[in-house]
Amino acid sequence: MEREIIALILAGGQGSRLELLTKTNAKPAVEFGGKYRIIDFTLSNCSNSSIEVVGVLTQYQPLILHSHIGIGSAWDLDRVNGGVTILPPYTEERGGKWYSGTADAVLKNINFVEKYSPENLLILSGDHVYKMDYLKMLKFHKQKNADATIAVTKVPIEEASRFGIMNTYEDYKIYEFEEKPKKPKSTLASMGIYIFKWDKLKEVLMEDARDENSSHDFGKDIIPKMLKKGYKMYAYVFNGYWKDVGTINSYWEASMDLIKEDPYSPKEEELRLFDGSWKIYSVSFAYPPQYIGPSANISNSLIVEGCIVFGTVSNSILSYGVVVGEKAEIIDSIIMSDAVIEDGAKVIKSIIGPKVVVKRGSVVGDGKEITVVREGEIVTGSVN
Amino acid sequence: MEREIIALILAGGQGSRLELLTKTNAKPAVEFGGKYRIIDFTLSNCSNSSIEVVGVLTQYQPLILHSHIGIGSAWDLDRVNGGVTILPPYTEERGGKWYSGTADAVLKNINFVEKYSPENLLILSGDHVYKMDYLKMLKFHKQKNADATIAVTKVPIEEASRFGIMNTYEDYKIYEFEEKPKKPKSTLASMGIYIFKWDKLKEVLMEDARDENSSHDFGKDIIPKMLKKGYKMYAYVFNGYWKDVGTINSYWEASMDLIKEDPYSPKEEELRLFDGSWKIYSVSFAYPPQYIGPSANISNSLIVEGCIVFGTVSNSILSYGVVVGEKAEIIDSIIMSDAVIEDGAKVIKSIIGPKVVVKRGSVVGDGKEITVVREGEIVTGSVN
Amino acid sequence: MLVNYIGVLNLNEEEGNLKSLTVNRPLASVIIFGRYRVIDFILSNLVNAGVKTVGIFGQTHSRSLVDHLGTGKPWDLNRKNGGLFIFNYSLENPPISDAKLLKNNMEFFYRSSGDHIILASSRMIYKIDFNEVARYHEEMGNDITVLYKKVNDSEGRFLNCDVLNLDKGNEVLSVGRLLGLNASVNISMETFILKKELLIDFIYRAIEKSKYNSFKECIYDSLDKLKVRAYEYKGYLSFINSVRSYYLTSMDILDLRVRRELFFEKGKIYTKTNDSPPTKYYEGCEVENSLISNGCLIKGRVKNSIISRGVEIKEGAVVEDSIVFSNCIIEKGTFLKNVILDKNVIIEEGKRLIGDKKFPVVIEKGEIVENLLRKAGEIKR
Amino acid sequence: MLVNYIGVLNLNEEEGNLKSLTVNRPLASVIIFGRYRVIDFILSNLVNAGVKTVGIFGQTHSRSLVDHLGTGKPWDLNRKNGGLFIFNYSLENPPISDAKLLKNNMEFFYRSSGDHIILASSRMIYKIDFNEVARYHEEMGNDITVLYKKVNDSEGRFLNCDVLNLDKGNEVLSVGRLLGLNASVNISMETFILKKELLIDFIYRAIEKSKYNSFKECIYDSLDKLKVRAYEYKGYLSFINSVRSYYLTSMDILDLRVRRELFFEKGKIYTKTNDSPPTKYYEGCEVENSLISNGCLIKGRVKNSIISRGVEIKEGAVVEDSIVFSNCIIEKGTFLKNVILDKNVIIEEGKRLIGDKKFPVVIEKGEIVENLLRKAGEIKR
Repeated sequence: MEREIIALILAGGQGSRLELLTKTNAKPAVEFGGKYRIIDFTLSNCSNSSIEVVGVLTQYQPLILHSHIGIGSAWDLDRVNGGVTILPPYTEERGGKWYSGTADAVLKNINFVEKYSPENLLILSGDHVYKMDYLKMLKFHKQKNADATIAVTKVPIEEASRFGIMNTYEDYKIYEFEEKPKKPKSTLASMGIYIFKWDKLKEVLMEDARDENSSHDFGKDIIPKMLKKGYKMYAYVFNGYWKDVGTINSYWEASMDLIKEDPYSPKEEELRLFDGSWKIYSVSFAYPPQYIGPSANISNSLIVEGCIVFGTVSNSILSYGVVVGEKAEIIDSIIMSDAVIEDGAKVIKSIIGPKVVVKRGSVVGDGKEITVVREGEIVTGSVN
Repeated sequence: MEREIIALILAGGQGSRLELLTKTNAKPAVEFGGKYRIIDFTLSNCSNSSIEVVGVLTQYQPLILHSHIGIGSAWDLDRVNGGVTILPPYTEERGGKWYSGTADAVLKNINFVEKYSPENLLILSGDHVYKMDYLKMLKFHKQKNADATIAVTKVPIEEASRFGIMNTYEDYKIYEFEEKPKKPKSTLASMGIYIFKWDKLKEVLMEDARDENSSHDFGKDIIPKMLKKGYKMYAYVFNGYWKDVGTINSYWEASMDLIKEDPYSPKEEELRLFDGSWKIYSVSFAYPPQYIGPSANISNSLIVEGCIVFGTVSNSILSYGVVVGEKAEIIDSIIMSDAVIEDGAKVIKSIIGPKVVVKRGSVVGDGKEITVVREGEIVTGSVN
Repeated sequence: MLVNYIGVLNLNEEEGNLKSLTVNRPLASVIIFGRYRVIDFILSNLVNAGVKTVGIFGQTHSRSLVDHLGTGKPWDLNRKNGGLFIFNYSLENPPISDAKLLKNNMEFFYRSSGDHIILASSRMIYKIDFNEVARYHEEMGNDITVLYKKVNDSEGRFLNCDVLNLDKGNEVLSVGRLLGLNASVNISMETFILKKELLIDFIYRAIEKSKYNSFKECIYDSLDKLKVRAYEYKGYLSFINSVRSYYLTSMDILDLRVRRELFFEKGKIYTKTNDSPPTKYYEGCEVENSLISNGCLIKGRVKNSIISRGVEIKEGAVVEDSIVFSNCIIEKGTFLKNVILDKNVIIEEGKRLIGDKKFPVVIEKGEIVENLLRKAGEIKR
Repeated sequence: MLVNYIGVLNLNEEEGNLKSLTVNRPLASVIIFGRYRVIDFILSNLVNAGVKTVGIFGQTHSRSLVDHLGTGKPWDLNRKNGGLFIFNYSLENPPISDAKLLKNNMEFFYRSSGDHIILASSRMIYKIDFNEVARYHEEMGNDITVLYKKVNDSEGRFLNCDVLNLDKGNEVLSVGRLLGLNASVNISMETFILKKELLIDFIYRAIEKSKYNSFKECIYDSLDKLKVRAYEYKGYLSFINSVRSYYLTSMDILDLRVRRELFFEKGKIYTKTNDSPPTKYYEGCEVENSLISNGCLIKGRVKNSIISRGVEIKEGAVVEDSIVFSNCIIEKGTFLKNVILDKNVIIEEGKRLIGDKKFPVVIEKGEIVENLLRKAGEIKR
């Protein structure tokens, strides 16, 4: 059956800039916002956009990611024709090769894509936090009859030199792409979300595979090559909330944004987590409701089922099954699932990994830099 | 949660002895018996034995295998706790390594196993055709308080030198294992099905990993090592039908066995495909019923939904959607899904891969050796 | 794809003439063409066009229909957003109108996302791409689009169907009923496309005036006020409202063109699957021009027949021009011609049953039940 | 694991004293402890012990129960072999006995693989490892094992329960009923283990003699002929048969020991999940000794209370010693004490509702519905 569009989510990267959070877990499967994993946002966007064929390319430490995704029933993506398919690296008759870049990963799964003979291919990342209707982008792509459409978000001009910037004509046709330009000419930053005409992309991917100097990356190689060859490429401006949570800093910032926002905000620039018309789905667990003890003191925080709170929680996010002891304090922090912050312990501006135990009276974080404690650590004394 | 037993199915091998059938498909996903894939037998055995945590280790050309298994709902293995998990190779912080042997593959998935802290681990192959209650084997294993129990089948003494033979005392305690012995002392051939006490196996696996001369294979390395070290090992005699379909010959023989047997046979040595008390499950498709034309002539054959038969079919198996034209003849053959045997074509003692077209009047097979035609080939003229 | 369309199946169908086949089940869940149920065809048409929400309105409490549909998984309708909704009410006396049935479940219409409705019944069997009909509906700016087919009904297979009287632009001028044989008429396929709000409006109006027995009367009464156009369907159409039409429709499937059209063109037909093994053909069996489902054991002779799953036809048995539902056992030396066997029937050794093509013999579900149970105990399938 | 045990839940429970909470639903699907339904506890006990087939027998047509249970997926009971079977019959007048209810669905017992039955009701809330009970049953060679707990019922929470009179070997000598306060009695937990064939035998006998109103009477009448032994359960037990006992049971969950026992020991409690976001606590909120579910927005004050999903408690609102079901909105400046709010209730600005611990105020589902709908339209959750 021919499809108008199918999606591939690039979820295989090591995510080394998330440091301690990705030692034993792939970046897209890192917990976020209390009850989600980062990839839930992209998967929910696919589901809510009625995109029902989604391939997830995995490679690095995928056990948690694979079991999280399953066949996609949490996102309504357990479909008879299509649905979610996990695409790990594999061996062929002449042996196996790991995915060496994002473009290479797509090329190695050409059989999967061709099975659906799609007109267009949507390339997504598994590590962005946003709510986006991809069908609107597809409509724009079709209206422009583009070979490739790149979603962009407007950034402040003073920050533009940290991004890949698209320089476009008035009708958003791209004439130039600059990676981290010193003197940016535009504020349209690439979000790493692409729609390609599949037949065009296939040509370019095959050619790029033969180029020994290429790193086989969409941003670094494929997009510039296509521009150079004169393919018709457009920028699609997205005005909603969007955050690449690929670094510790941006992960922490996005978490704080989530706490700050009005969950029913009518404003497009907020994530609006409580907006039921575009739900973010995730796998649910059999935890009891959260218990808030007699002496607890909670302010401006997001807390989920299974938590038990006796102490103080302020400007923080607690994931499934977190325990906060008597007189413990959690400030400006993210505590991942099943972590225990014992009586009198203090956690400031920190990211505490799953199953961490912060022992009685210990202190994590100094409130200046972000402190990260990796999964399963047992913390005693003082850690910055 | 602690489990008494969980299972791992080794499904990553290239299956090179199945030659043309495994060019673009993993061995366990090769079609068998008309509406099954080989691994369905092992998965159905797990399901019918109430073993609800099953890991499937994949590596070679897994796209069809992965999408076939999905989350296991066909086998009732889409369970909240456990169920089927696909375990492909992956990369870690220091890079990735392919599975280098069956024991190595298990060791690389130690995290998966430990998640369930099982008392016993059942190791299975994905390429055997049989119906077996693993709980009975577990009962034997526990009664003997064995460190390892190996399922064996009795083979004729004249064939014993083709197998791995277990030499046992009267109580089935194994004192010696001989791989393809010239002068076999026993007729108990290993079926490649093992139950290990997990803590014991873990020790041996870790030790074997450090042994540079080891090929990290259960049969070749782990079992002999355990025997040598004096672990308590028993042979469990299985009397039912069992066939390793890892070669073209044995695949063809097993298919012919299936045609020959009485589907409701009370005899244990037959597979009894129609016996509803131990169903073999598979993924079902939306094909219409089979249509048998006015001039068709069918004898002693198994045919499934979606087939259209105008010609002669004798001692053969037709899979989903096969078309047999007017005056075409299929004799002693296996025709895989969506193959078309055009008018007047003749197929004798052959295995025809999926989507093959045997053009009008062509001839495949000479009735002596088994002829194999690989997936998607278009055959004209005469092929042996 | 019709993401903003909601399917509504009205199973409030007259089943009086189907006699014993609908004793235990509504027409919608009668077995047809071996492995299907009648409802599978319209349901597959809807989901093949991308419809993701389908409401099914019936009046009979029907375990067989609910069992068949389940969570809607075979039709890909097991969804968090949208999916399959079954509204089954136990039979009231006198039966309530279909408008009232819809009215009682108004929440379904308000809640489901989508602004257009495809309203259909299950007793019309056809294969269509609803995308094309929807395009016609929207491009022509119709208030209501109704499907029709021009037929030459010399066999009387469309007796009692609604007949559309159309102008040159395919606007519906009036609606009649087919009461006799007729050379060439426009048969209404009981399938309508309209806006959700218009449907809601109709439902309230039908209830208020309480003069309409059925919802479609309400539509027909608005021909002068609304733009009601007909869309011509040119493919295979059959109408099941009697044992005779059921039998004829079943036999149609032995025609290659009908099979190709229903099964292979414009999407697949989905149905609940089970885990039957392949069908085994024994040495000496003779099968000719027949449709056979999985899980059968065939030793005897089958000609011009349709056989459901798990049927056993023993040595020397002859089944001709017949329809056999699942799990029947036809013993040795029997002869069946122009017969319909419902599920789990056993035909004992040597029996002969011969019906007429116009009046086939119908054997009710589970006849000789005790024998069957004994059998089932022995062979455990 | 109890692979050869079948669970049978008899929901033929007296609900008269639960008043408005059971107007729209049977007791089994009343919300409890924030995110659960009453039936989740016994159902989780069964599946945690490895039971793979559960039949649920009720008399009321209950969309709320069917919606909650669905295909049984949250309890891992969506199975091809075994799984969840719901037998729901519309209320007959006079109500039929539970024995008759079982009799009408005899096929379930014949067909399900397994030779032992665990028969239970849902109104007893407890957490048990049925493996231990089954071991006791089999090792002692009992015909019937009945669960009991020794209680000191000074609060009258077990009024109307059956009381077992036991000998030293725990054989049941006779059965009475608790009609007043009592220092120390053996409360029957309405949970029985017996062989399938014995149950079938009982059912037929109960029907034949037609002197029994309920199945358990039939058991009690056989004490002299059969070996009926009681198994002592020592954990938390609560019996819900009135608004008062529902309220007291709910408040029990604020006790750490009860919470630990019910939620964390001997397996988890499974329930249907939805996709609520985390709960947001605003600056200035005050929450104390309360159980809060996901998806709430808390700006006001909550003390000693149990809050279900999607509840909004606005600035200056005070909720004390109360139970709030899902999607309620508590407006600014309200004061609630000893109140039970059913689903979708809105408490308008400034209102005060004060009940008594023994006689809590109960507000029925959806009160002020029109306001709620307006709200839902505005904020679309």
